[in-house]
Amino acid sequence: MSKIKITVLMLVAIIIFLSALFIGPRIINPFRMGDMEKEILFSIRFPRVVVAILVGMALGASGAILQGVLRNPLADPYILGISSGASLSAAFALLSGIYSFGRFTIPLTAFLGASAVSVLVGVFGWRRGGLWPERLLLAGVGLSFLFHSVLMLLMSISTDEGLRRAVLWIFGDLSMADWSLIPYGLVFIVSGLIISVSRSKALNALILGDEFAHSLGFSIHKERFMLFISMALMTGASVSLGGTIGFIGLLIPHIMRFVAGADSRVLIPLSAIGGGAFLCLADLIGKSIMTPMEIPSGIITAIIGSPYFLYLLRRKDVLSI
Amino acid sequence: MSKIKITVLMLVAIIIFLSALFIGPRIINPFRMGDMEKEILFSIRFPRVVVAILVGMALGASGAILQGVLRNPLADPYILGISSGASLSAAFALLSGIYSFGRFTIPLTAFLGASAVSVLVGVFGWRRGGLWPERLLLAGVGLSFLFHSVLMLLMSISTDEGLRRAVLWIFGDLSMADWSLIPYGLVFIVSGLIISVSRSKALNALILGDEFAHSLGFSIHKERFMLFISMALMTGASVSLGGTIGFIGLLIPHIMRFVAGADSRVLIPLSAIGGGAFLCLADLIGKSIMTPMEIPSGIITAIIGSPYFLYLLRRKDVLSI
Amino acid sequence: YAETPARIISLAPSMTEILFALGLEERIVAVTSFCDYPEEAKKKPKIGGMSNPSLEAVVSLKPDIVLMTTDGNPKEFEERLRSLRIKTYVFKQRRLSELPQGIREVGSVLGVKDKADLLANEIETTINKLKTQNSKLKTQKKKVLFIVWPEPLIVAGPGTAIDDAMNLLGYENIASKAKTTYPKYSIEEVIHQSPDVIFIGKGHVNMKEVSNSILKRIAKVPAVKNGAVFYVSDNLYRLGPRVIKGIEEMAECLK
Amino acid sequence: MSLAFDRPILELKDVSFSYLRDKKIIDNISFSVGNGEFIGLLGANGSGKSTMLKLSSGILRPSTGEIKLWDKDVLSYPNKDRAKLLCYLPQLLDINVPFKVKELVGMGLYPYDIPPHITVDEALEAVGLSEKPDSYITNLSSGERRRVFIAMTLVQGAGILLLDEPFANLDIRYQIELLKLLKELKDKKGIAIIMALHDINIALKFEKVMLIKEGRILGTGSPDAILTREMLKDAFDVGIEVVRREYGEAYISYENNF
Amino acid sequence: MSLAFDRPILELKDVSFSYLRDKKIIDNISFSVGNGEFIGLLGANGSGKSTMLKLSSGILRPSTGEIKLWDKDVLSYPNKDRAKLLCYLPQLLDINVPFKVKELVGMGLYPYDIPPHITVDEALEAVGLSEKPDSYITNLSSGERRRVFIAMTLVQGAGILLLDEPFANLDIRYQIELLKLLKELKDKKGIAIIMALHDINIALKFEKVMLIKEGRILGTGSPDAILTREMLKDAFDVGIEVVRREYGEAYISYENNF
Ligand SMILES: Nc1ncnc2c1ncn2[C@@H]1O[C@H](COP(=O)(O)OP(=O)(O)OP(=O)(O)O)[C@@H](O)[C@H]1O
Ligand SMILES: Nc1ncnc2c1ncn2[C@@H]1O[C@H](COP(=O)(O)OP(=O)(O)OP(=O)(O)O)[C@@H](O)[C@H]1O
Ligand SMILES: [Mg+2]
Ligand SMILES: [Mg+2]
Repeated sequence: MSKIKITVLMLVAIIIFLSALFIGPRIINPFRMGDMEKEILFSIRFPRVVVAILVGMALGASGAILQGVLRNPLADPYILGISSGASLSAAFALLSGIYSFGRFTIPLTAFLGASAVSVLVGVFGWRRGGLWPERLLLAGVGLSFLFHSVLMLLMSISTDEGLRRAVLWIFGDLSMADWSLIPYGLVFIVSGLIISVSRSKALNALILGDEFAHSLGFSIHKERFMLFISMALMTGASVSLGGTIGFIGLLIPHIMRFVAGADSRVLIPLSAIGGGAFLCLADLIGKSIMTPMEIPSGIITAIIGSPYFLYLLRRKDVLSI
Repeated sequence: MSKIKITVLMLVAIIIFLSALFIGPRIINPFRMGDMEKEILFSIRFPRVVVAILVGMALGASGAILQGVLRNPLADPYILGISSGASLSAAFALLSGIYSFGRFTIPLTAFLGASAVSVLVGVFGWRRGGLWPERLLLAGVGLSFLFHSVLMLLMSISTDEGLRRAVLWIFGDLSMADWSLIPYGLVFIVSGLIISVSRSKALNALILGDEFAHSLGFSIHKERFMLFISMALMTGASVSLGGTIGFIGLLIPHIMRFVAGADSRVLIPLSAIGGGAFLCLADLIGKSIMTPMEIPSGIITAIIGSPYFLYLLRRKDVLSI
Repeated sequence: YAETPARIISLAPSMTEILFALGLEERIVAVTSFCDYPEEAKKKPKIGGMSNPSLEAVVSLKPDIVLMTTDGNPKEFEERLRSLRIKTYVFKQRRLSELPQGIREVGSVLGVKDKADLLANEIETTINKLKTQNSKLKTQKKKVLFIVWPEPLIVAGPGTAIDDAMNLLGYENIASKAKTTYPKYSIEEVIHQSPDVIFIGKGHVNMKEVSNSILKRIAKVPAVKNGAVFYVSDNLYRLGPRVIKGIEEMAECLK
Repeated sequence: MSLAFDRPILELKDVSFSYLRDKKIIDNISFSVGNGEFIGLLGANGSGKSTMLKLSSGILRPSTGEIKLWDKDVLSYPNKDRAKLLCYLPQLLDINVPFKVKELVGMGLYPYDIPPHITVDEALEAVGLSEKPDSYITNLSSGERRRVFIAMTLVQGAGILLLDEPFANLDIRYQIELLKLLKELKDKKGIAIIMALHDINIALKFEKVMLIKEGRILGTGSPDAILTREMLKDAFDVGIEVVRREYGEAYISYENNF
Repeated sequence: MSLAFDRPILELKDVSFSYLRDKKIIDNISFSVGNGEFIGLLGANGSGKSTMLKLSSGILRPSTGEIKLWDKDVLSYPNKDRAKLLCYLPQLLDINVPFKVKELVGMGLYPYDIPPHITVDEALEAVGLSEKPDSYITNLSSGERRRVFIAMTLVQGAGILLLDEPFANLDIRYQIELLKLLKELKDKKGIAIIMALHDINIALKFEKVMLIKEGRILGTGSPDAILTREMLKDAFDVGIEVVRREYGEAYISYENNF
């Protein structure tokens, strides 16, 4: 059953992937491509589609992980402040005009910010030799508020131009995707995915509670730590690749849970594939619907995704997590 | 014990209130006021301080209510989409340039938006004759995403002026406070507070679970409905008075729970007084610290509040809700 | 306006520039924190930002008039000032062609009609000169793009002074079909439209470095291939007396 | 009061109920409980004990049939009034919010404006928790938790108590004390009690037991009449027998089961 | 195996533990459990039964003393290895996530790469849930829930089982079946079992019981030796007595308590 669901979703994802490549704002016929078409296909569309898929996968999987680890249906990859930390440090770079790493500057500072916040949340969530869900959650919310408002403070006392830029970056943007960043993103996100899939049994056990998880042979603190790390890797990389993109991390796991149940061994891969396919689709729509303008994909994800989610919610009788 | 805590907090609130009136960005000596001082005191500071207190009280109490009703520590007054609905409809008014109600236009449309969303969340949260926490929560999140992204869409395809104004509205801003709106806000917020305080026993019982609440003589659906209404009244009014102000609704109830325990009969009044005093203080600081620049109070609340919250979190052993 | 206002507060950088150009420096009692041109404007007392100026600060300076624009100042603020019986003037003009008229109106409100007429005429003359120059060249219009910020790609769209300036110079702004003034623009579309000239606003940061990667990505576009990429100052961002300098700067590049 | 003795306090008439469409969990049940009656509700896991108690308390609404509390539909009462007459103690006590013991027990007073029955302190005394009024519920052992909620029920002091396995997790002493306390309430105040339980040895001490199976009543009556080898076999599908000694003691013989 | 019989599987040496600074919940306890031992753990509410089981399973870390599993500190084992040797079934089963029954039971296989013991289906059969593999746990009655987790324990198939009140909420049939099943496991596979329970009538069927009070062991031995009137009085502060009949049956007499 769940094998079938994964396969079907994979097929849908591939179709979306190909459409994003060849349809786009204008259709490219793969068999009759001029120089310009090739250029657009390979240096613009391809990296962008890949980034969309990576970011979507990272967010979907991170959301599924965090909702389980924190045992809270409202958790999403940004709840722990990782994105506000990343935005803050990227904004520092933007506003101060530091540009020493060239085009890597923003992604790099964002990733550093994300990592720093992850460590900080970890420190606050730590007590008696381990991470505790309620602490992680509250600490994350507190830090998130702090960084977010420092960012806002920066923005409100900086020049208007800076404000506009920083806001745009926070809205999430995939248009800057090019090949140079993909290898780094790929490494972090794929390793995050591998860790989390290999830890999906532990996640199931942790959802039952610490006592069960312990009895079933998991080191609760180690597993929680590993899952936290995998989430931080993926979220950090995704924020530095594409900014903050809402909806996917929070609601794709719920949609997948409606569709395929609560078992993390299925839920994590499904949320990853679903997140990737969905972001790719949203980006395709966002750049095609009002050409030559681009609508940020974070906006499109929520505009198409929310009605579907609400429809599922009305239909379903059993709600999860 | 809790009587003492409430009294102490009240005293602190009064001191903050007076400081906000007479200290402000420049000190006004109440015994030697010129015409200009009188003007500043009565038509600028006084209404602003009153709005800050009202909004803060509304948010603090709403947060305490929602965290209990939804049985989720991450709930805040904005989680159900009431603020995004309000912002969206205010933004519609702003963007379309409708100004038929003069300066009431924005608050009025915001309030209408908030009410419409509350009804919608209620409809989605409704099943078999009542409101269900998990449904309310997920429906609210879905609707919140939807409205927020429609707002973002509007902003990204509209003129720049609209963008800036809508963004500011979302950031929350008390500087426009004048006497004309206060009576309306007062009516809604005070009636919300009265309903919620009179329902605080029911909230305690609902936190224990529906079966206990029923057995203790509460109509679970009616009580949930009343609490929901009181929250919607207060949040709607606060959004329309002061836009979206973060931190208070989510973390003031947690801080009060750290300080005074989980009993809603104490928690709701304490969160209200604490929220009011705190927003008043944050606004005072926001307008005094970099005179004549005004830092939006939502930013200040988080910048001072988060470190205190994190400090409490590290100190406390028992965490609530 | 029987008497000429002696204490003026400007709530927008463009207004401040106009005031300085009209020689009203002495009468300005305060400006916003964003007013950074000319250099002397920075020394004036401040009343806060454009979108959230401090009401208290404005009131306590006892201004005779407060100058605002529709481009950046909230309408609610004007209403608040009026309810406190403070006189306001709102500058509603937003297009290049409307600027002279706007300046004349400001001049008459502030009692410096003659000076304002002079300034307005100067601007009008320059605009007309450029217009006639271009009506002579009835050749194929060249395509231009004005990049405001490269990552993500934000360009000057329709309804901006920049767009007006490009039209005036006889060029076609490829972004004029977008729906908003400063749209986020598709890179693919840039390649498709193949602009012949690209302007990049210099802004506050080192724009050469920041824009490196976008230029690399559109390297095959004629503008980049032929080296027709120009960095221009921010003269055109504000609808004030400086726009003329900005247009001339652009015209200079295009020669 | 003598008249009241004949009138049933709680009466179920042809009540049926299903959670999910297809399967009837309660299948056309009728019975009534009079003043001062103390009924032990026995039945296999999943036979519908909890469901029946929830229906009786008005939390669940029957699909067919009606449930009367003092001659009026239980669903028609104003909630506060019903709470003064009837109290339901759930089986699962999963509370994660750190309320204090005394706060929880105090909630038993919520239906009242003036405390009418025993005080919080007396109730805590009765369940042996008078030393822990300020403990957080989340820091108690499961038996202690159960006792907190029993104390809450005592404070609420309703005329009919619906208790869902109140003995679970209680140690032998508090099992005995609870039973004594309940019998006292019944005798002194005419309180009616229905209690789901699994311990047949305790059920033998009851005056009246009800045996249910798959949502139907197998029988109601004295333990002697109901807890026979055959009925137990029917209800639980297990071969056990009640052994009775000459001078009144009775106990379950597990026969060759171990 | 004969050698192993003499070696204790689990051994507690001078173990003490406190949750909050001031109060010792476990107070210098020492005992050991050998292969094939089946111990009933009795004691008043709050006496420390659950705490002792949690300590033994390695979830809690003793403040002083040490706990050995097969001669090595239980805390020193890699978690997976420990899970193959030892399994702990908690007392509170508050799961709100709608896992399916078969998913939950299948989690018992998590410590293993190759399923070594009984299958999920067999375990479901053993606890009488073979008709509900696809039910959501949140839709089960509390006794059924308990059985789901017992099935999970069976699937995990460890050599020592620490069961915290597994009988709570079980009906009489499954109480008997569980006891038979555990005895069979003990006899056939030499599995050791420690089980906290409150039902003294069931404890009488055990070969060995341990009575604790306020974190200290009052006695360990056969029910005959331990469950005397005096010891019960000491442990529970209640006057009850075990009555023994000629041909082997024994039961609790509640005396004049009711
Ligand atoms: N997390 C905790 N924090 C503080 N005290 C605790 C905690 N858990 C248990 N206690 C206290 O420790 C003591 C022993 O608890 P434990 O759960 O071990 O008792 P028990 O013998 O299992 O009781 P029961 O028969 O009720 O299950 C109790 O007094 C309880 O109040
Ligand atoms: N919320 C629910 N949704 C669907 N089915 C349910 C629900 N609650 C209980 N059931 C089913 O209804 C039947 C009766 O459940 P109930 O809880 O009344 O049994 P019980 O007699 O109290 O059992 P126990 O002795 O285990 O407490 C069971 O088969 C159970 O699986
Ligand atoms: Mg039950
Ligand atoms: Mg216990």
